[in-house]
Amino acid sequence: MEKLIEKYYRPRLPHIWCPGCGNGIVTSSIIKAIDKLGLDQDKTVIVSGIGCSSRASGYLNFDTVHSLHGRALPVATGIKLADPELNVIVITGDGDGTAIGGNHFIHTARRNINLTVILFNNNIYGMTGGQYSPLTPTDSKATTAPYGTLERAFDIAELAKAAGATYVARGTAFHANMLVDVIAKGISHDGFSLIEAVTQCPIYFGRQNKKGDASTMLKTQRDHAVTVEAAKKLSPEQLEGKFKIGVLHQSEAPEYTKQYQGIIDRAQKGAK
Amino acid sequence: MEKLIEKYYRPRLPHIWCPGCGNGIVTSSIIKAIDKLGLDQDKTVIVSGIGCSSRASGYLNFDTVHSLHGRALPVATGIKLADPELNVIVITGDGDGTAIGGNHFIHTARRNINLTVILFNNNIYGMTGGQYSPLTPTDSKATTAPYGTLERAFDIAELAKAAGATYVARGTAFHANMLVDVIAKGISHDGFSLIEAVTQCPIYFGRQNKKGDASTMLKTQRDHAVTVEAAKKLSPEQLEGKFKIGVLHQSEAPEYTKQYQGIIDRAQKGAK
Amino acid sequence: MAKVLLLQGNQACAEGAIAAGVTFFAGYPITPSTEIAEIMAKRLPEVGGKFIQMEDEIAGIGAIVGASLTGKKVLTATSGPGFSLKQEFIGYATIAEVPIVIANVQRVGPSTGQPTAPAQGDMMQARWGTHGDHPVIALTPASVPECFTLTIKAYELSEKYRMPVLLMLDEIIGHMREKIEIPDYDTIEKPVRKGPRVGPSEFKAYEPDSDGVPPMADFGTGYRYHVTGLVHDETGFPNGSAAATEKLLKRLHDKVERDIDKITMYEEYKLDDAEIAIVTYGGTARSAYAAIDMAREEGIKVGMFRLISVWPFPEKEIAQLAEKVKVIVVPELNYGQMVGEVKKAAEGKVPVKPMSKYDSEPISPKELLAFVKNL
Amino acid sequence: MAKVLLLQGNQACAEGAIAAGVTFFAGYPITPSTEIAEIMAKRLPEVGGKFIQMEDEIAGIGAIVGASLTGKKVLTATSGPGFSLKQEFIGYATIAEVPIVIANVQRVGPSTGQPTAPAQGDMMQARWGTHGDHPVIALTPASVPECFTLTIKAYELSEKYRMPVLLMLDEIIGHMREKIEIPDYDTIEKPVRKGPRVGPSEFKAYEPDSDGVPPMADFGTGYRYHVTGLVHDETGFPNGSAAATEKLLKRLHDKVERDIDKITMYEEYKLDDAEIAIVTYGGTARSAYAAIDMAREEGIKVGMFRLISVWPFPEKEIAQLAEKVKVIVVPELNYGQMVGEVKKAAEGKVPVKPMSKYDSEPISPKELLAFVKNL
Amino acid sequence: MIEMRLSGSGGQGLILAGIILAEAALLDGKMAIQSQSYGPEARGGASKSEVIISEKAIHYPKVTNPNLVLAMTQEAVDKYSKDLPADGILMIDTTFVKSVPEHLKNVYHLPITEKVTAELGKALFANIVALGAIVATTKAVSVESITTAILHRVPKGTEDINKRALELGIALAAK
Amino acid sequence: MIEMRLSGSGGQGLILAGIILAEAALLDGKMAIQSQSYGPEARGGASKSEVIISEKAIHYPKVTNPNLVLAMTQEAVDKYSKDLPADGILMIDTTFVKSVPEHLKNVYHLPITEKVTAELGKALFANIVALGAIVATTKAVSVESITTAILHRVPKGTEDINKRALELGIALAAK
Amino acid sequence: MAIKTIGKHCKGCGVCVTFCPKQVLGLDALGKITIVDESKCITCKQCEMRCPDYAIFVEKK
Amino acid sequence: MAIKTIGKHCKGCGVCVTFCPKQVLGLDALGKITIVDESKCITCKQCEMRCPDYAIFVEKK
Ligand SMILES: Cc1ncc(C[n+]2csc(CCOP(=O)(O)OP(=O)(O)O)c2C)c(N)n1
Ligand SMILES: Cc1ncc(C[n+]2csc(CCOP(=O)(O)OP(=O)(O)O)c2C)c(N)n1
Ligand code: SF4
Ligand code: SF4
Ligand code: SF4
Ligand code: SF4
Repeated sequence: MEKLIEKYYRPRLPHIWCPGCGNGIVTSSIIKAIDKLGLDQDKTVIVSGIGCSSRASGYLNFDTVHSLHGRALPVATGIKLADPELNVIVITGDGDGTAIGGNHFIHTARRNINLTVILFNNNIYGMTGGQYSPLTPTDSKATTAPYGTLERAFDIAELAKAAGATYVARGTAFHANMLVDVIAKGISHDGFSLIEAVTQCPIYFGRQNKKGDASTMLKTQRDHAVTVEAAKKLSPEQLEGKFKIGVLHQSEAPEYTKQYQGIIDRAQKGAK
Repeated sequence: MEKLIEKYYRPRLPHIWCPGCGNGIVTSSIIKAIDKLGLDQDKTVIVSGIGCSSRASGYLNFDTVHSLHGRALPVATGIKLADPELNVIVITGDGDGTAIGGNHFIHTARRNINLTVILFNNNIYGMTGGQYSPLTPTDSKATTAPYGTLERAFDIAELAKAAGATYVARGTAFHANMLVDVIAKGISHDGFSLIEAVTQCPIYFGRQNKKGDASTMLKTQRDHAVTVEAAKKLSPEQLEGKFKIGVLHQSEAPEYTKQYQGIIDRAQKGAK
Repeated sequence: MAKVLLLQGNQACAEGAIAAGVTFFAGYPITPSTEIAEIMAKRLPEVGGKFIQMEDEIAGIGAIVGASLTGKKVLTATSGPGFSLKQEFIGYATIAEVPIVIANVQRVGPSTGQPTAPAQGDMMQARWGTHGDHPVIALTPASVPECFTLTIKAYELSEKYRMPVLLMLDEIIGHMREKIEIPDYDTIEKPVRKGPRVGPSEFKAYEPDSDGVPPMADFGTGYRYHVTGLVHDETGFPNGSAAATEKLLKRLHDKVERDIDKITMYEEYKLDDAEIAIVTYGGTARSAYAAIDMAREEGIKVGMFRLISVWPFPEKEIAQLAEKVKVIVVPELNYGQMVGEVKKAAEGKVPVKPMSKYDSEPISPKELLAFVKNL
Repeated sequence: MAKVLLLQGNQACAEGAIAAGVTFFAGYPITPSTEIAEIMAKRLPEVGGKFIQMEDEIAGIGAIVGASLTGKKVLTATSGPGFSLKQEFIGYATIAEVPIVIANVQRVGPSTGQPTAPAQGDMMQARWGTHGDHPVIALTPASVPECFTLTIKAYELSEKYRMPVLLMLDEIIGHMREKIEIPDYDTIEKPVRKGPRVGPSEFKAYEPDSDGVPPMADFGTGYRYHVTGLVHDETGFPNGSAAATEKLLKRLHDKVERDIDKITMYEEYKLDDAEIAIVTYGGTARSAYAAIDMAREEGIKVGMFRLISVWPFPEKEIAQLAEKVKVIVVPELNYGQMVGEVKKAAEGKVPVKPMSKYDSEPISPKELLAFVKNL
Repeated sequence: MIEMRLSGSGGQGLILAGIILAEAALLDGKMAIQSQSYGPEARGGASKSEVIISEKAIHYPKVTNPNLVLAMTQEAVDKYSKDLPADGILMIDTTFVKSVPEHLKNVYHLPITEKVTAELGKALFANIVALGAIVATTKAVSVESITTAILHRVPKGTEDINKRALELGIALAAK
Repeated sequence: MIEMRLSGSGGQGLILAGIILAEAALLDGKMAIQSQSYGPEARGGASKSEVIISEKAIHYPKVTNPNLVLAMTQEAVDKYSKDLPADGILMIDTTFVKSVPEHLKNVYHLPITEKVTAELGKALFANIVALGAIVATTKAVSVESITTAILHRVPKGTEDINKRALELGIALAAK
Repeated sequence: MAIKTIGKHCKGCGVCVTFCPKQVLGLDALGKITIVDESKCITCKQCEMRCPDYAIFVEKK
Repeated sequence: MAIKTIGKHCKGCGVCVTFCPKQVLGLDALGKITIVDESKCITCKQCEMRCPDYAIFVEKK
C-alpha cells in the first residue's frame, strides 16, 4: 500500500477528511483496483462532483476534475465521448450523485456509456454539515430533519438498473478488499458501471443518529452486509434489515462511445 | 363529451395542436377521469411543464400552472404540500418529464407524494420541432439524429417503480376509454401515480420515421398494445415488439403530505 | 414579550420569516446559507408550516412558487452556485407575478470559489441573473437585527408587488452573532396579499389595479385561473402580440418604478457635512461605520450612504449625493459591482472611486481609513 | 473552393464552428437556437466529430467542459431559459480556465416569454449571469457572414484566453437567411490552444505565462493535473488564502483587460462627420444602417458605432465618441441594457438616449429614423 | 429592391418557396434575404415567408413595403395583406381564399391548389406553382435561375413534376 | 472594548464557548459579537471563534486588535496568535501546545485538557474550563453571567459537571 | 341520434373517418369533416372518442 | 515484518486498534497511533486495509 500511495497519490496528504471517515478507505480501494488492472495512469481520468467524498479527486495522481455539485457525470461523459481511449472513473457522494445529480445519473446509465461510477454512500451530506440525502434511511435525524426524515431512500442499485446500467455492485468500507474486487470488475465492464460504496460519516451521520464511532459504524457494515451468494440461501426474514454486497446486476448492451463510431462511418460514407 | 367540454374546458378552442395530434385525445381522457371521479373542480389543480403536451393546462378550466420546461413536478410538490386538500394533476411530455425533468420525476416518486402525473409520450420533442427524447426508440430518425438514434429509451414504468412510485399504468390515445380508467385509478390512488399515455405526433415523430398519418399511428398503438391481463397468457416471443397497457404496478406506502402532519404534531408537542 | 438574544444573521433571517408569517420553505443546503434551512426545518412545523428539502436548488424554488400560489408566504435560501441555478425560476416568478422571497448568502465566487469566505460578488447577478428584461427588488442587511426586519420587509414588498424579492446577505452578516431584540411575533404586522374583490366570473387574473398590480387569488378558492411564463394578456392566457408583450413588460417594470421612492431604503451616517461619501452596503458597511468614526476623530469629513435597498438602485439619491460631496468611495467585497451603478448615477459630476477587495477577507476599518486618507 | 450560399445565421454559426475545427457539440434543443444543434448533429460525424444531445442544458455545458479538457474545440447553443441554466457552469469554465464557446440566440424573455420572437434581452445577463466576479468575452454578429467569422473569432479568443466566449445572436440574425461566401475550410486558420512547453514533472497546471494565461495540457497526455472550481493556486490545487484568492481573481480579469484593445471589435458606419451617434449591435444594427441611409438622404448627420465585441465593453471608444458627437442614441430590443454601459462610459459628457423596444418586434428603420428626427 | 411576402398555412411549403426564390436571386447575382414566422403557428395556423431581393446590400431583413403578397389561405389574406399598398400585387389561391380587401387594385385570382391537384394529382406542388406565378408576374428572378434553384432543393426523382408545376404557375399567371 | 479569539481544533467546542461568552456579555447588559471560521478546517484542522465585547455599539465584527488569544492546539498558536500584541494575553493548553512566540509577555500556560480529564474524567469540558480561565483573567464578563450562560446552553443533566469545569478554569487561571 | 360537427375545430386529420366502422364520415374539398351518410351511424362514438379536436359529437337519442 | 506508522497522517480514529485481532496497537495520550506490542503482529494487514488516513503500513518480511 505504501508504494501505491507513492505512485497513485499526490503528495498532498494528510487529507481533509475527519477522523474515522470512511472516504479514505474507499479511495484506497479504487486505487487498488486501478493498480490491479494495471490501467495506464496517463490514460485514466478521475472526475468528481462536490462534497467530502468528491474531494478524493484532488489527492489522486491522474488527470482529475473536481467539477460542480452534481455534475460529475456530464463532465465525464464529455471526456469519454471526446476521447474514448481514456478510462474515466467518477467519484461522487450520495447527495452529489443522487440528489442534485440524479438526472445525470439515470441518463448516463441509460446511454450505457463506459464510465465507472463509485458512489460513496455515507447516507448524509457531509460537506455541508449533516443534512439528509436521498439515501438517508427513513426516520433518521439530520440537521434539516430534526424530527426525523419522512422520505424513503432510493434503492440506488435498483434505480441504476431500471435506468439502464449494465453493471451494478455494492461494497462497503469494512469489506475493503471485496470493494477493490467489485470496483475492478466495474472498470473492466464495457458499459456504465455503478459501484455503491457504503461508507461511514461518523461526524454527521453517526453522531446525529447515535451510530457510535467509526469502528462501531464499520462493525455495523460488517454485521448488516450479506454477500449476494450468501443471500441466495437466506429467507426473506433472515434478510430483513440486511443489505446485499457483491455484483448485483450485470448485463450486456452496446456501449455508447463505441456505437458512435458507427454514426461517423455512416456519415462519412454518406458525405463522400 | 360536449357537456364535459363546456364544463371543463376554457372557451379557448380550437387548440394549437397539429391535425391528428394525439394530445387532444389524451387531454379529454383526463377530463373524463376527473368527471368520472366527480373531483371538485375548484379544488383541482393542473400543473404542466413546457412542450406541446404541456399546453393542455391552458385549455382546462381549473387552477392551472404552465410552469417551466421540466419543472412541473417541483411546482406541483409545492402546491400539494402547501395545501394537501387540493387534487394535483400533472401534465408533462416525454421530454419535459424524463429529459430535463428526470430528476424531479424520480425524487417525486421516491417521496410518494400524492400527485397524478400523466406523461404524454409521443417519443419526440414536438414543440421544438422533432428532436429525440429519452423515450425515442433506438434507431429512430430525429432532427438531432439524422443518422438514427443510438440511445436506448427508458422503460419509464420500470424507472418510476424503481424510484418509488406506488402506482404505474400505461394507456394509449387509441385505447382512450381504457386510458380514462387508468387515469381515474391513478387519481384515486393515495400516493405518487404515473400514467404513461402513449400518443402520436404525426408531424415530427411520424413524418421523420415514416409512421404514416395520425390514423395509421393510432392503428399502430392498437396493434402493439397488449393489456396486462392478456400479456400474462403470452410467451416472451409473442410479446416481442409489443408493449403492455393497464395498471403495471401498484403498492402501498405512506403518503408524504399525510406523513408530514405527524411531523407537525411531534414539533408542536415538543414546543409546548 | 420581546426577547434579547444573540443570533446569527442567518438565524435572524429565518426568525424574521417566521415572524412575517412564512409557512413554507423549500430549498437545498449550501454553505453559508444552510442555517436558514436548518432553522426553518425546526421552526416551521412548530408553527404548523412545512419544510421540505428538495433534490436541488431548481426544485427548491419551483416548490415555493407552487406553494405561493396556494396563498402561503414562502422562503428559499441559497448561496452563489445555487443562486445561479435558481435564475430561470426567478424570471418565471417575475413574469407570472408569484410572490416569493429568496435569501442569497454570498460567498466567494465564481463557481465553487471559497464556500466559507465572505464576498459581495452576486450583487449584479441579483439584477441581471435571469434572461430577458425584468425588474428586481433586492435588500441588503448590515446587521443581525436588520436581517430580521428586512426579511419582514421583503415579504411586504413581495406580496405588495407580486414579485420575487431578494435578500442579499453576505457571509459576514449571515454568520456573525450579535444582539437582537426580538418582539413578540403577535405584535408584528403580517404582510397581506391583495385578494380579488370580484367573484370568479368577473375575475381577470392579470388585470392590474391602478397600482399596476393585479389582485391574486389563492389556488383552490374557485377562481380557476392560469399561470404561465409565456407572455400573456390580462386574462393570463398566452398572447404574443406586440401590444400585449409591450403592455405586460412595461407594467412589470412600472409597478416597481412608480413606487421607487417608497421602495428605496438607505441610511445616512455622518453624511450631513461630509466631503467624502462612502457608498456601501451589507457586511462592508460595518467596516465603514468603524472607519468613519476613526476618520472623524482625525477630523476627516467622511460619511456613509448605506444602501439598504440595492435594487431598484437609488439613482436619484446618488445623483443628489454626487452634487454634494467631493468624492465618492465605493468599498465592496468584489471586483467592482455596485460602483458601476454609482458611476452611472453620478454622471461624471464627482470622482467615483472603487475600493474593491476580492481576496476572501473583509475590508478592515483600518484599510478603509487608509484608502480614504490616500484619496 | 469558396461557395456562395443562402444561409441562416444559425447555420452560418454552425458552419463557422466546423471551419474553426470544432469536433464536439453537446446541448439541448431550444427555439430559436435549435438549428445550430441540428446542423452540428449532421455535420460533426461527417468530419469525425461527435454530437450528443444531453438530458438538459446543464449537462450540455458540462459535457463540453469535459470534452474541452481532452483538447477538443467545443460548442453548445441555447436560448434564454437554457442560458440561465448554464450560468453556474459558465463560472466554472471561467475559474477553471476551460475554453468553451456558447451561442445564445436571444428571444423574448423573461422566462418562457415568447420563444419565437426576437429580443436582445440577455446582454446584461451575459456579463453578470453567473455568481461571483468574473471576466466575460461576448460577441454579437449583425449579419449571416458575420455569424460565420465571429464564430471562428470566438474560438481564437476562447483558446487564447482559456475562457468561455459567448456568441450573443438574436432571433433576427439567427433565423434570417442571406448571402454568404464561404471559403474552403482548409484555407481557414484554425485557432490553436497553447500547450505546455515543459514536461509533466516541471508542469504547474495554472502557472501563467507573461500574458496571464497558463498553457493547457490535454487530458490523457501524461500531465496529470487537477481542475477545480475552488479558488486555487498555480498548482491547480485548492488554496483559499487571501493571497491566492486575490492573485487568481486578479489574473482572471487581467488577462482580458490587458488585451482589451486587441479584443475590442466595432464598426463605424458614416460616423466621421456625425453629430448623432447610434450605438447598437446585432439585429438592431440592421435597422440602423437603413435608418442612417434614410437620414443621410435628408441631410441629417447621423452615424453608427456598432458593437461587435460587447464584453468587455469598449469604454474607452465610447468615451471618445462622447467627446465627438452631440447626442448618442442606443436602440435595443430590450428595456434598456447596453445603454447603461454607454451612459457610464459617456460620464455625462453628452446626452445618451435609450430607444428601447420590447414588444417582440424588431425596430423598423422608419421608427428609428423618426426617433432620431425627434431628438 | 423588391419585397415579397409568401403566406398561407403551415403545411403549404411556403418557407421552402421563399428560400428557393432567394436562392434564385443569388444565382442571378443579386442580393437576397429571406425570413419567416416561427412558432406553433408555423405548424397549423397562418405562416409567412418573406423575401427581399435587391441589386444592392439589403440592410433591414423584414418586409416593410411589400410589393407582392401571396396568400394561400383566407387567414393569410386577413393577417398579412394589411400593409400592402393599393398598387401592390396580391396573389391569392382561390381554392381557399374567398374575399380580398377592396382597396387593392392588383389582385391575381389563381386557382393554384385546385389546378395543381387536377393536373399533377397532388396539392403538394402548390408552392412551386405559386413560385411560377410570382416569377412570371414580377420578374423578380429569371426563369432559368428559379428552375435551377428548384431543382437544387427538391428530392431526387421529383425534378420533372416540379418543373411542370413551375410551368403551370407561369402559365396560370399569364392568363 | 475587549477582543478575544478562541482557537483550537474542530472538535474542542470553542465555537460554543465563544457563543456562551458573548451571551454572558449580553446578560451583563453589554454589546457582544461572535464570529467564527467555517469550512472543512472547522472539523479537523485549526478553528477559531472570535468574541468582541463592548459597552458601546460594535461595528466591525472581526477581531483586529486581540486582547486575548486562547490556543488549544499548537497549530492554533501558530496560525492565530500572530497579530497578538506583545502585551496581549496568550492562553495555551499545555496538553497540546509546546512552543509559544517569544515576544509575548503575558502567556498563561494552563494544562486544561490534562486537568479536566484528570478531575472530571472527560476532555469534553475543556472548553468550559477555558471559559473559566478567560473570565478569571480578563473579567470580560461576570462570573454570574457566564454561569447562567453556560447552564442555558448545556444539555440537561450536565449542569453540575459544567459548573465544576468552570470553577476548575477559574482556579487554574488564579494560580 | 344526432351527429354534430364543429367545422371551426376540425383540422381534417381524418381519424374519425378511419375509425368509423360504418363509413358515415368523410372529408370535404377543404379537408374538413363532413357527414356522408348519417343514417348508417350506430352511435358507437368511436369518432367522438378519438377526435383530437373536439369537432364531432354523437348523441344517442 | 515491520509496522510503519505515520504520526502526521494519523487522526486517532482508533479503527486500526479496534480491528487488530492481536491487540498490537493503541492510541497515545495525544490520541495518535502507537504500537503496543509489535511481536504479536500476525501481519494480517487489517489495520492497513482500513486505516482511513494511510497512517499505518505493515510489511511481511
Ligand atoms: C449547486 C450547489 N448546491 C449546493 C452545494 C453545497 N454542497 C456542497 S457538497 C453538498 C452535499 C454533499 O453531500 P454528498 O454528495 O453526499 O457528499 P459527502 O460530503 O457526504 O461526501 C452540498 C449540498 C454546492 N456546492 N453547489
Ligand atoms: C430550459 C428550457 N430548455 C429548452 C426549452 C425548449 N423546449 C420547449 S418544449 C421542449 C421539448 C418538448 O418535448 P416534450 O416534453 O416531449 O413535449 P411535446 O412537445 O413533444 O409534447 C423543449 C426542448 C425550454 N422551453 N426551456
Ligand atoms: S463530514 Fe463525514 S463524510 Fe465528511 S469528512 Fe467528515 S466524516 Fe467524512
Ligand atoms: S408537433 Fe407533434 S406533438 Fe406537437 S402539436 Fe404537432 S403533432 Fe402534436
Ligand atoms: S497487521 Fe494485523 S495483527 Fe498486525 S497490527 Fe495490523 S491488524 Fe494487528
Ligand atoms: S486507523 Fe489510521 S488514522 Fe485511525 S488511529 Fe489507526 S493509524 Fe490512526
